[in-house]
Amino acid sequence: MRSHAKRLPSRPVILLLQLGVLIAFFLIWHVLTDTKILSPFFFGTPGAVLERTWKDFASGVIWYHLGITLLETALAFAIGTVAGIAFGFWFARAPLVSIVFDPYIKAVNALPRVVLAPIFALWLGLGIWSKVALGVTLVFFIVFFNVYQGVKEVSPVVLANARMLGANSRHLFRHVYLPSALSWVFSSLHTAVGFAMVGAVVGEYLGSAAGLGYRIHQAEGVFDTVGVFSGMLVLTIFVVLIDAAVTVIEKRLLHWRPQDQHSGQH
Amino acid sequence: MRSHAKRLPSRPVILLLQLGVLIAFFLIWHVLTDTKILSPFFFGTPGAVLERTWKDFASGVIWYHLGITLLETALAFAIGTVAGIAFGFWFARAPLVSIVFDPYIKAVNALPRVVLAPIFALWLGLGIWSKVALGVTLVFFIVFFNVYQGVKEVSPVVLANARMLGANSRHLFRHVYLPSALSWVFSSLHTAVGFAMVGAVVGEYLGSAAGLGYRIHQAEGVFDTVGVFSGMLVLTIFVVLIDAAVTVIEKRLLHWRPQDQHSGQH
Amino acid sequence: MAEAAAPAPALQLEGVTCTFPSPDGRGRSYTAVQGASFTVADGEFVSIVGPTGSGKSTMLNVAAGLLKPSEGRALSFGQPVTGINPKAGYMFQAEALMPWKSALDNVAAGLEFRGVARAQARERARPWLSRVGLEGFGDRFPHQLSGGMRKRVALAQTLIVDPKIILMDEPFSALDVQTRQMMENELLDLWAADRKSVVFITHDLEEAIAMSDRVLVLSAGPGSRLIGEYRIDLDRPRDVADIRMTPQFLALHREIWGQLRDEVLKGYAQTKLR
Amino acid sequence: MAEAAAPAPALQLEGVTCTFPSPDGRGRSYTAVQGASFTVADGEFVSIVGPTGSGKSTMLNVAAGLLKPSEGRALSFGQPVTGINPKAGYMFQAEALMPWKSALDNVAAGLEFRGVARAQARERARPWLSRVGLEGFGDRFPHQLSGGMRKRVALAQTLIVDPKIILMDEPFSALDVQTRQMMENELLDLWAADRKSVVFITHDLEEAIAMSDRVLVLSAGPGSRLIGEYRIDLDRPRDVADIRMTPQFLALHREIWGQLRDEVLKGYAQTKLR
Amino acid sequence: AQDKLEKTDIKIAVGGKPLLYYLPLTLAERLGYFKDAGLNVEISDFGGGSKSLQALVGGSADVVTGAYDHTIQMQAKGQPIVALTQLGRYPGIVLAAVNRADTIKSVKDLKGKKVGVTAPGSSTNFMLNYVLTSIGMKPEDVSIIGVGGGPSAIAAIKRGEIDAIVNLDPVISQAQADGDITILADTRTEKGTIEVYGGPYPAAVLYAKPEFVKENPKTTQALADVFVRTMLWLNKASTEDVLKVLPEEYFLGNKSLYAQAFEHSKPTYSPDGQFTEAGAKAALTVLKAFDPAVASANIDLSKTYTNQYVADALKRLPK
Ligand SMILES: Nc1ncnc2c1ncn2[C@@H]1O[C@H](COP(=O)(O)OP(=O)(O)OP(=O)(O)O)[C@@H](O)[C@H]1O
Ligand SMILES: Nc1ncnc2c1ncn2[C@@H]1O[C@H](COP(=O)(O)OP(=O)(O)OP(=O)(O)O)[C@@H](O)[C@H]1O
Ligand SMILES: [Mg+2]
Ligand SMILES: [Mg+2]
Repeated sequence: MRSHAKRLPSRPVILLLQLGVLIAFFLIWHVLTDTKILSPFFFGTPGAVLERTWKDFASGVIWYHLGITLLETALAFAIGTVAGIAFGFWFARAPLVSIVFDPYIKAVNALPRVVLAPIFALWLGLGIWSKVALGVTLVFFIVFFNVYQGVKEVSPVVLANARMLGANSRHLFRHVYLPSALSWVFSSLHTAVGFAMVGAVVGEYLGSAAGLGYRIHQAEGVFDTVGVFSGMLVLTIFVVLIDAAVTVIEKRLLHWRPQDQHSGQH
Repeated sequence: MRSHAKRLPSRPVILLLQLGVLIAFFLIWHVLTDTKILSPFFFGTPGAVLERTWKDFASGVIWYHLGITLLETALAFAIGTVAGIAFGFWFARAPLVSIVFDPYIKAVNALPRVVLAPIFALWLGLGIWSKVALGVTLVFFIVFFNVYQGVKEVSPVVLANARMLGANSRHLFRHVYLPSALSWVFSSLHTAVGFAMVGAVVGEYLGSAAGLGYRIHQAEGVFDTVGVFSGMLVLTIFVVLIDAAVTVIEKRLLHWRPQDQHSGQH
Repeated sequence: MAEAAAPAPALQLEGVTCTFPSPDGRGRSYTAVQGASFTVADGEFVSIVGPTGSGKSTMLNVAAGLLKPSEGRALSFGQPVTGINPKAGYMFQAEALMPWKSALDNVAAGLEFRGVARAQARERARPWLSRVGLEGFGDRFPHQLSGGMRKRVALAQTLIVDPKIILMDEPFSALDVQTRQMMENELLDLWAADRKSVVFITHDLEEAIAMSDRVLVLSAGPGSRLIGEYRIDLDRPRDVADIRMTPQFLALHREIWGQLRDEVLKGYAQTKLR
Repeated sequence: MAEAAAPAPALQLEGVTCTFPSPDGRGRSYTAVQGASFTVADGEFVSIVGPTGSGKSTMLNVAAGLLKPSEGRALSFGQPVTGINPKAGYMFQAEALMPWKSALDNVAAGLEFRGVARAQARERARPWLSRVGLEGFGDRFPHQLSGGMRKRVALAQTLIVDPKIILMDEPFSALDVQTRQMMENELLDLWAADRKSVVFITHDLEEAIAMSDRVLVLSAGPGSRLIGEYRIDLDRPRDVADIRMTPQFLALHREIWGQLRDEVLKGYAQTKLR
Repeated sequence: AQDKLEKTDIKIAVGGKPLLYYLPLTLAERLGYFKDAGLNVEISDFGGGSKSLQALVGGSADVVTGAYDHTIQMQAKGQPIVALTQLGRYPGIVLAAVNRADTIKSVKDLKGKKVGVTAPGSSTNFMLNYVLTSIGMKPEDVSIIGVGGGPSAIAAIKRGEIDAIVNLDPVISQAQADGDITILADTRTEKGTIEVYGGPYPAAVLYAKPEFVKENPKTTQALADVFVRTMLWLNKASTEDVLKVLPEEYFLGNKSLYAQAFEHSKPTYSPDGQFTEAGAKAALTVLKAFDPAVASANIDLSKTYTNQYVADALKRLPK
């Protein structure tokens, strides 16, 4: 229901506010490191970090590494999401499978990925695939558990109705479970994007020849804090962009929902 | 609706099936390493791993390390969950805050925790708290995004009804948002338990004086694959136990739902 | 009971008892329906009336194959109902539209499930929408429709797939009298055209009499049984508005009403007592 | 319009227009209600009838403060309604019980929100449950109740907090006639006891006349307006069953029915046309 | 017969405790020398040398056993630290060709090949750079891959992901034992170290912040005593002696391999803990060539180490 809520400010105002937060963040960072309350050895200085980032982009060296990391992220995200959705649905619809494998799924989710890195390296080499695998192990579980729950949350009456109308398993999936679970899926995707990137970068960090994680590790090796933070900055910028894309898709796929139903406060 | 579904097998049968899966897993592992299809250098052998685990428990050396890791896990899980729920609700109820900070939340979620470890060590020392912090950064986001979405999914009619009955924000939280979002919260907790453990172990792995992650790191340093896998085994056993506790609580808190509504297949 | 020669009845409940576990999972359970038996012949229009909470929806769920009775069984066209009853269409009492589909897509869904291509299914759904008076509302999502409109979409959704037996749970209770009569006539026309079987639940005894071949009266719960059965020998085709004025109708109404009234009062007293 | 001396009306809508954006977010929008104005005096029982989809629920949402009209405004006891109307109780047309609370806790919720301790609120909710004929069903969760039972829980839930103005959207449509009459009488007793104001939406014109001081007739949508207003001068206290037989009642019914019927037909034609 | 120590609870950080590179630390702990000196130590193990250094700079560790290079690099960053005892005199880094590639017979053949180092920017990376430049090649002539210092390095060799590797024990000994690599340059020996660096090159050292040393002179001395005593013990110990002292977990993987690796590494340990100026200079030369921060800084080598405490210890300890 549209209500008497104070309306949100318009798009440009919001952008301005967001920019304000960003600037405030950099300012605080600047002041804290400038006054040595935070040691620049650990935290760099925002000026230097921005300058380095700018230089890296200007000289173009960063693009190659960024490209590799983004490729890994995208692959990890895509594979992990598809697998998570598929298994989530399968488990939700096959109660015996789900109940038998449940503890093992949880056990595997708890394995520290860092320790698994050598095994991935052994199976998949030091190229992008071992990093993708690391990302997939993070993304998969987040999506999996949410899809599983999302399917279980389907309204029983709507489900019964579709079945009475003659829907078979495939139809139920396509017309009932999937649309109903979509908000769960997207909720998980917002976390998953970040974790896909984390997986890729950590993989590179642990052993690779290129990528942002490689650069961060290299910078860390020579105690180049500015380089480390510059790498993280680039990384976060791109994760925000990817996430924005997810949000656009989400808005499109969930356009049937009541609008601004929750701004209803007074 | 209770339906004509084939009923699930009874509890003991399920336990037997689960045990079967476990045994099958160890058997396959055994055969693969025995025939050197998988190199025992990288994968250990199940016999040796079980024997080592048994010895560690028998001699008691493992308890101290396990205790520390479990403490860190529990703290990370508790803090991350509480913070995730609190911020999730706050953001869902304060649309302006949420829209302005949204990109930054996502950006922070994408920071590789491995790189953050030194900063946590700087702020929180080398004791358990730096590991707890690492776990919290993983747990928090998973719970946060799910709670945020869960609150947005509350039925608009039920919400309007509660407000007409005179519920203030606190009441809405306690009587509407919280119960309605609970299934989302629990869905996220199942992932979060695993990630809390991962955070603790990776933290220990990256720098510590005790804990399971420390032991795994030591074992890896001397190419003691059996030790590594034994550590992972202990870890997964305990994560499954913690998760079972979460499930028990979940069942109690969500007892109002229609039972076996989804076994309805034919 | 179907004899070898006679065609199998569209629906047959044999001693159906439905017991629900108690709310908290332990403690005493609740028996909603106790040993209910009745038959709906092929092509027959049967209404069920009874006090609220007596187990009407429960019985329809059994007939649809959505609920397994604790005792007894249901047969549909001679086949025991063990899963979803494929010959049945079911218009639910609760809201059952898919919230993520527009009104038109909701109506078209049943055809799609039967393998009709999407575009064609939508094409065939359009006349159904106008039949229920919602021609211009095809692109609305359920939350954008009024309560009565949603019910009408659900009606079209159920009927478009042309089920052999139609189960309807208070289909018209959210409609104003006029729209309701139009819908009732629409349903009767449809039914007359190819003699489907209909099981019709309503709270409106007039509606039950005006529409049906037979009216069944359910006792108050717990443990409801069928306590009355009335054959309605009014001429067909009927106009639901006009027929209510005939003396025959009024006589039937008085008769059934007498029994129903007692039952409802008893039911009310029971729930007060328990 | 309230004069200085007269008490402010319980509810006053001034030129309320409600326009909804089109389903897909762009394209033409839909105006459900156009310039509706009416007043409900303190202590008055007003019914609103109108074709389905005409905007009755929409107007109630405006009165409750859940929906901000695109134009015009609502006042309640002289105060402009800018947020939730704190003086109003609202019984929704759709299912609005909290599924995670038992029937008893659902009824007690309003008291809890008003600061009554949980145990005490449940104690006070118990008599309300038996008032609506659900004494033994306090520990059931909504999904374990029948459609009519849920409606009755919602009724108790709305009334227990003793609102000064009660908004009811088809409260009794899911009940059988007998239970319905009992609920109607229960409501009239309550209303007579301390003269609350009631806005009552129904599809049942007989019900509207039997209960109200005044009946408002809404035109068919889009852009519905109030097109008729009838004062019902039947004696109080009334028994809803008996009063239907009086000649005065029948005369009123015929009069309003004439207008409503035309309107509904028009509405039906319009939706068919659009 | 010590005076009262300023501080008895000492936090030591190390980047990979089980590595042979840091063997003296484990020995000192297992031999009970810390206890003898009245010190109560907690040893935190880190994923890498840079992290243990960060722990020191951040104040969460008191002393570190780490690479001598760090003292120079940190001076360039304005974070002075001082080395107190030398534990390793040769770096122990080995450059080896992976046999499977089969085309690499000498360092020259590395051109255009993939070389695995423990981590980009680490001392293994610098060693490789130095070797390349000393024969007139450029670091850019090879492509560098970080493979880590554990099983992942072995995995990289076995999969043929890399054509050559620069790494430490036990990776090198393991790969040697498997017959997967051929050594091209070996700084585990005096000869090899001089070939590569032109002189001795200090490896693992015990270092601390100057403030710590200034505030806790007696504790500093006690720490130096412990490590000098350990170095003297190690100098005389046989392989069996050492294996007896070490915790059993260390050779659970493969005891004979561990013994072999230890014997390979034995010459790298400092006999008495003393620094030499030549070694410090060699390190500076290497770092100046490849670490831009060091290259642009004015390094005062005398501030990066002190022999004062070692000398004092040697005076008192029986040889
Ligand atoms: N899942 C359930 N668990 C427990 N009791 C249930 C459940 N479903 C229904 N009941 C009980 O069974 C009885 C019959 O319910 P049912 O919905 O069939 O009534 P109904 O005749 O359709 O009533 P109405 O006219 O109000 O829709 C009710 O008392 C109800 O509380
Ligand atoms: N959120 C919305 N978006 C678009 N249209 C809406 C929305 N809510 C209601 N409408 C439209 O407004 C009109 C009036 O709806 P409303 O629910 O007020 O009808 P009503 O008179 O209560 O009908 P009924 O008797 O069927 O409940 C309908 O045509 C409906 O489609
Ligand atoms: Mg019912
Ligand atoms: Mg309505």
